[in-house]
Amino acid sequence: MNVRSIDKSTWIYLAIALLLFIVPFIVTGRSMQFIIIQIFIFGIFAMSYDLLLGFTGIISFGHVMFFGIGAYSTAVTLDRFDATLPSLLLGVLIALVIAAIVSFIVGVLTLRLKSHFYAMLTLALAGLFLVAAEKWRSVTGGNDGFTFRLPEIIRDSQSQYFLCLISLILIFFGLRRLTNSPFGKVLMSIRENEQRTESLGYKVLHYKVIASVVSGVIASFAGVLYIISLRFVNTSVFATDVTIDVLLMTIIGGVGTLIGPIIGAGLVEFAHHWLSGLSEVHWIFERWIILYGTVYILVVIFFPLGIVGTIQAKFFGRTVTKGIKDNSKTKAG
Amino acid sequence: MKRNSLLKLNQVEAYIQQFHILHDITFEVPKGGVTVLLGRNGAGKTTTLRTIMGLNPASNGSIVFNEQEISSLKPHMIANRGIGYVPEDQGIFGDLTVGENIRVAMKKEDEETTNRLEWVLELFPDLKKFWTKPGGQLSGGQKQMLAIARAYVNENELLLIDEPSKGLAPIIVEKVMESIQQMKEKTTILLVEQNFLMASKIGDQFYIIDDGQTVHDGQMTELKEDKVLMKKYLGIS
Amino acid sequence: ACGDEGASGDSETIKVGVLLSQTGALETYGAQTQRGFELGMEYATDGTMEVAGKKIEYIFEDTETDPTVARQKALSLLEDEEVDILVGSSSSGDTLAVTPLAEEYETVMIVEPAAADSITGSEYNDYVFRTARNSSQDAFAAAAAVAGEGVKIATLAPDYSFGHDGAKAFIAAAEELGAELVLEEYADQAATDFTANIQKIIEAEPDYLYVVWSGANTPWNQIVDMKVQDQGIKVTTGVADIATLPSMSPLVGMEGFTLYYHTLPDNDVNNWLVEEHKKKFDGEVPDLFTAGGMSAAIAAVEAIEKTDGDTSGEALIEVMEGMSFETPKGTMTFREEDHQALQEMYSVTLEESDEFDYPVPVLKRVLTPEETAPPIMNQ
Amino acid sequence: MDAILQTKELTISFGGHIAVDSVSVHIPMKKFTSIIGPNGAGKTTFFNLLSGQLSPTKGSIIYKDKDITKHSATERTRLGIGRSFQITNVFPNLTVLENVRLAVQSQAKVRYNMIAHYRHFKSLEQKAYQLLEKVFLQDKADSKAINLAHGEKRKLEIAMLLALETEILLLDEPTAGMSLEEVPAIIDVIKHIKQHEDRTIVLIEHKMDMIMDLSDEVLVLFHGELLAKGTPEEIVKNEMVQSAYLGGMYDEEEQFT
Amino acid sequence: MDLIFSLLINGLATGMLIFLLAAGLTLIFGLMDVLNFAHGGLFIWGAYSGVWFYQMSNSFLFAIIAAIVTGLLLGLITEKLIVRPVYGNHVQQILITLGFMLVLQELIKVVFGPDQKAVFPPDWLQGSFMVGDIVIIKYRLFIIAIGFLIFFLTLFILKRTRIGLIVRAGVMNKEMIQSLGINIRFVFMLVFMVGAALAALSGLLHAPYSGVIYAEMGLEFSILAFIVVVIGGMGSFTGSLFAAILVGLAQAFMAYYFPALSLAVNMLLMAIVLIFRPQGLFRVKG
Ligand SMILES: Nc1ncnc2c1ncn2[C@@H]1O[C@H](COP(=O)(O)OP(=O)(O)OP(=O)(O)O)[C@@H](O)[C@H]1O
Ligand SMILES: Nc1ncnc2c1ncn2[C@@H]1O[C@H](COP(=O)(O)OP(=O)(O)OP(=O)(O)O)[C@@H](O)[C@H]1O
Ligand SMILES: [Mg+2]
Ligand SMILES: [Mg+2]
Repeated sequence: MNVRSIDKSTWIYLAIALLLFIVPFIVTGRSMQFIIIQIFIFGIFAMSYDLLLGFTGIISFGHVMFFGIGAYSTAVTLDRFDATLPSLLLGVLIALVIAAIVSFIVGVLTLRLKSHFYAMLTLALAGLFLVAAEKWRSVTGGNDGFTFRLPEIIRDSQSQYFLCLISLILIFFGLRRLTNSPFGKVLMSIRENEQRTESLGYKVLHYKVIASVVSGVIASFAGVLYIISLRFVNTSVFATDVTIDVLLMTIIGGVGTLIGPIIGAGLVEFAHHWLSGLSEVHWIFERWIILYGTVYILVVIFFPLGIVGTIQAKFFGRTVTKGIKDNSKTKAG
Repeated sequence: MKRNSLLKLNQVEAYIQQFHILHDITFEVPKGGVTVLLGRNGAGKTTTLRTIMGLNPASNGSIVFNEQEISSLKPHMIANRGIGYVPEDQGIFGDLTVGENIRVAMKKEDEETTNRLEWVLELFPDLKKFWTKPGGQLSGGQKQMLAIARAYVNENELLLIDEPSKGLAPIIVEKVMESIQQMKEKTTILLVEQNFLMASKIGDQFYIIDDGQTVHDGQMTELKEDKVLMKKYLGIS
Repeated sequence: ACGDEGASGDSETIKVGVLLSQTGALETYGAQTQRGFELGMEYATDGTMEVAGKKIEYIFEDTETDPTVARQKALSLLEDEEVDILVGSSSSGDTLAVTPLAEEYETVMIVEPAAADSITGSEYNDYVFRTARNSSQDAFAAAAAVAGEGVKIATLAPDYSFGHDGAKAFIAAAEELGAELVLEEYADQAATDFTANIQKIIEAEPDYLYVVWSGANTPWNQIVDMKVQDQGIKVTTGVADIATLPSMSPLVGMEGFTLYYHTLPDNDVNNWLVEEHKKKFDGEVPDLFTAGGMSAAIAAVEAIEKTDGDTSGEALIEVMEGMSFETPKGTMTFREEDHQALQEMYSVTLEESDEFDYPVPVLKRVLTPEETAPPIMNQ
Repeated sequence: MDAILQTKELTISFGGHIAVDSVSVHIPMKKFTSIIGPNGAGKTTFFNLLSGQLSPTKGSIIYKDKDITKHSATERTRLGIGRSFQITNVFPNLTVLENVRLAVQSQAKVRYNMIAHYRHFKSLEQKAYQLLEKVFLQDKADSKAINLAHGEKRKLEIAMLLALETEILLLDEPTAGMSLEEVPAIIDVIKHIKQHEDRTIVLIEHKMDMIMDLSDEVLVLFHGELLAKGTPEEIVKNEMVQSAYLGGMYDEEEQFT
Repeated sequence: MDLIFSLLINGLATGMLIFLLAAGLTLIFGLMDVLNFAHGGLFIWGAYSGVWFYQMSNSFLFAIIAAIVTGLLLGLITEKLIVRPVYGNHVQQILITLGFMLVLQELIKVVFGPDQKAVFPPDWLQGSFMVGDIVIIKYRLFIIAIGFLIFFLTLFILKRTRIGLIVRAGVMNKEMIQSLGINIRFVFMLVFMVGAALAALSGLLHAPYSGVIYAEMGLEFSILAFIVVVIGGMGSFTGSLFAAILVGLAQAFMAYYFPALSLAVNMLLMAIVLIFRPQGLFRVKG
């Protein structure tokens, strides 16, 4: 891979981004726009997850906690203050700051644990957030949730579309640079062999915590966008299902690539939309979830490295990693 | 000699992923004695042993063991035909104790096996000492001993040993040599060894592999005399 | 702002969009609503599928019990299908994700069967009407069934919004009637063991234990096994849909309430519903939310008739506020203040039946709409 | 004699088993010290203590007059103690070049830069490539490390260690499993470093001829204790060493590289 | 005193129920290191098929056998079609087993209908009796007994045979274990089937305990099982037993003494255990 080919891919991405700017003038239906907005949002969320899973080699089952923090911070701020831009910005600020603090603490607390234990501890912490949201009913409205008003400028679908698209593009290129930076290379070396990274003179925990904070803040921002698009919040923003969704999107797209999670988000949303739509075509598709599950299975069989990962490996001979260390090898040593 | 060769490879080729690693491996291992594979780093020695074990199946050519074709068999079937394997990276089960590492390898629990076990533990007393220690915590040399011991406890017709002397103290290397010499009365041995001193002492005949091909063969005694050959393939002067 | 065309008064067909759970944990509820709604349309239009001279159509959409999907489906109904009225949905969360859209598109939404108080309470907007009962009405019905001067009551409810809403409302209603609260107990709804909770209840020695429950891990077995009733504590609860009745067989003899069981209401609409339902669905009887779905359809049709085909938000709101209409559950009235339909509830006893291998609710007394009228909570 | 590294009664025990037992040694600056001893004598463990992979139960380590006993592995590398591993320990799914570049990058203190593209640092990549040439691995620069043959991995280890440019190099059996042809070349590399770059080198090896050829001083560990130390010649003659370690093997006439 | 005893015995019963659930996962996840998110699917299939046979035949024993057979068959299918291609790769395991979980859960509704189903213990296990002032529910005693039976049986098998060793060795280094002449694929398949059968059995046993079964219960309970396996120490049967009992008791006592925290009890427990014992309660031993 030389400098030239990188440039080429950047151009391609930019061209796609440009095309996406035109989409809302073609697809004017708000419901379709809403689906695309969801793809952007979950694309952002999934990229943040991939920074952990694909680049640093950490499986977290609790990533939704940052998403939920972003969602609630914004929703509660907008609900408590008037629906103006300043209060939205305040909400976003609160969302990002809390997410940064929480991800820092969670990182320091959990990142010394190994694989499954780490995954389960994050699951537990996210579970505690869910319970907190349920219990702190006076603020969160509990499981029923509450609706709130949005500032005028982002109320209509078009401006939400552009807001999410611009965020996606900026975060994509930002993360792409980050993963291609010397820092990003160290993250990958941690994924490959933590102990060796340490003895090369890198402070592994620092890197992991930084990755966790960056990832947490971005996830929180995805939560902000999500809540803006939904205008309603309830405890489901802390549900494990959401972590599972984002995990699936990341894996389907291909871990360790940044475009993968976005494509994964698109695929999951569209497969979902299309398959659930089938149930109106014929009663046989009433149980479309079976087909939906089958899609996952087929992806693993035909795209073992995820869509993007497998295509890269097949057609560009690029080496894509499995993302997670194969413990069997390291343990045996 | 042809008749009672125990293992016979004929024009074996093998790939690892898309890379053509073995091009033409042809050699015979006669019953009894020690056959040594020599060659520089990356020549394909390890791959040859793995191909015999079925771990990295041959894409072409034949592998005949005891007059039966084994090239299409699964590794465990090959192992059960009576071939033991000491891999290059030792293949210790890191979380299992030394005892468990050996117990998991033992196919039978009869007297014969127990005797062998005792013999092996006498050879490597360290193993006895660390019987309940997880294999992953052993020193490099101790791991090597464990890997060898694990292959010895079963009654095999053929043993494939990949660089046993690597990382062993001279005194232990000597022991290993002794043990191989004792073993070879009952078991045929195919050895990959970089320690030429050791190889030349216990080897009966040798093959040289270079770039995935067998390029030379002969009796060990001849090789020791043939300085030209040694220089050419082994860099020994 | 936008979407004026969605509520246009003079297009040729009138469209109603119905949001419900067709997949996931609440799909049985969704199925009931769907059947009820279809029958209701047929009933209200006398099978013509026409109202005020216009054709009326309806579209069902699956919310999958997921607020995001609910919102997306609602958008597609409002924009792509340009529906004139929304109906739904099976879960309160889904409903709340959609009600702001009703306001935004100035389209009336008839909430059915979501029960959260906040829908017509703190989250109220003018476009929202509800044919479903809310949690407080449940509570009033329950209180009416058991509470009285000096009666000691305890509650057991799942530890989330639904449970808290229900228990709080019940306690308020019961205290109003002179009862005394001795214990308010909440349990993890996903737990399998309720020993600790039941133990506490036994220790509190109430006369009545009111259980608010929904979801599948039922506490009934354990309540009976721990001999709660043997200690002189009477258990009371709402009787839910038919599928849950078998699990309630340990509670035979219990006095409680229900919002619908096909044998309870005595009126023509219900008679029609039961008969048609049996005819259409292979002898099956209508269930809890079938009646609700039908009521929503009747409300929609009657409102449109009253506006003479004008489906704009203002027109509909104007006629619907205070509107009374006949449903399988008797006469319902949309209260002007918060658009909650006041309706009959039923005080029942759970009894064994010869017909079925599960216990059935038998009518003790019809609770009038006024009796169970919940407080107005949208101020 | 200036000691760059010094241990005082360094001890570690693993659940009762004392692997390194009260070892006090001076490692002289810019000299070549070798450590020999039977398998399980505690050589690697001793290295692990020096480089910070393990922390001692007792005793202290002094580097350039500074007590570093409590320092982490990372900090010690940054101070100038680099090591290679006995069991190959590389980044399996990264390319050979990337493996080395990560080490070069650490040495160049380009650690937390998240903004710049890694290719921005051309010199680092070049340096990594040069190091690969030094250990004859340039042909494999673009292979994944996991695909290397055993001997090739060992060379990669050495290249990564060299990249760190630490003042002390701790080499744990660098030539184990390396073919006869390659060993002299690696020895040359090591010699070259010793002579031209003025490094302190500590080597663990079982190949006595190498020890004899390279060392200024030899330390012998036995059951975790320091059994003997001295010049190579003294050590070979030492009877205890003979019986505990060499087992008469080294008396033999025949010697190959 | 009575109260504490009552909480103890009921907590123990819940713990045993959780242990039964986790036992299968201890094999599949703990020992074989497969992140099997379809475990809940095996659990509900065991429950539904067992209950179906129970209602057909009126014999609980017959139902138990049916559940076990269902588990074995499903285990066979799952292992061969779903899990075999993805051993050793957690990322792919998550995706494929989750997909299969959706399929299994939805198929339940196709075969048995979407409604919840009420289930009662067989007559001989119905009801409760008093010891002094304590109420003891018969079915819970039965669960405790079965729990211990399965615990000792499995432990005996693992200790007596080399199976446990072989599986762990196979997970660490598949090639090496094959080179030792062991057909590791077959062993994995067997162990997976047994794990699946345990899951199915626990599904059935769970049914009369909670009184109803429904398709969505699988995922809920499998998370609990994962928690237990991890805090027990990954693959240790004794660990799983202790962890399960700990969870059961914690649930019972928290619900009584700190009801405000009872929603969080599982997660809190796991967080505390992992923060203070990052490797879980028990280290794995053959
Ligand atoms: N997975 C793989 N992918 C690509 N190439 C590989 C892979 N594994 C090994 N090779 C290459 O195959 C060749 C032969 O390797 P092999 O391990 O058989 O060599 P060897 O003779 O045993 O060497 P050594 O003495 O260093 O152990 C080497 O050039 C190596 O780089
Ligand atoms: N992490 C550990 N836990 C427990 N024991 C250990 C650990 N590391 C090493 N040991 C033990 O300490 C002793 C010394 O091991 P060490 O690896 O230092 O030996 P060595 O001298 O390097 O031997 P070799 O030449 O075989 O590599 C051995 O008996 C080993 O089993
Ligand atoms: Mg080799
Ligand atoms: Mg060592």
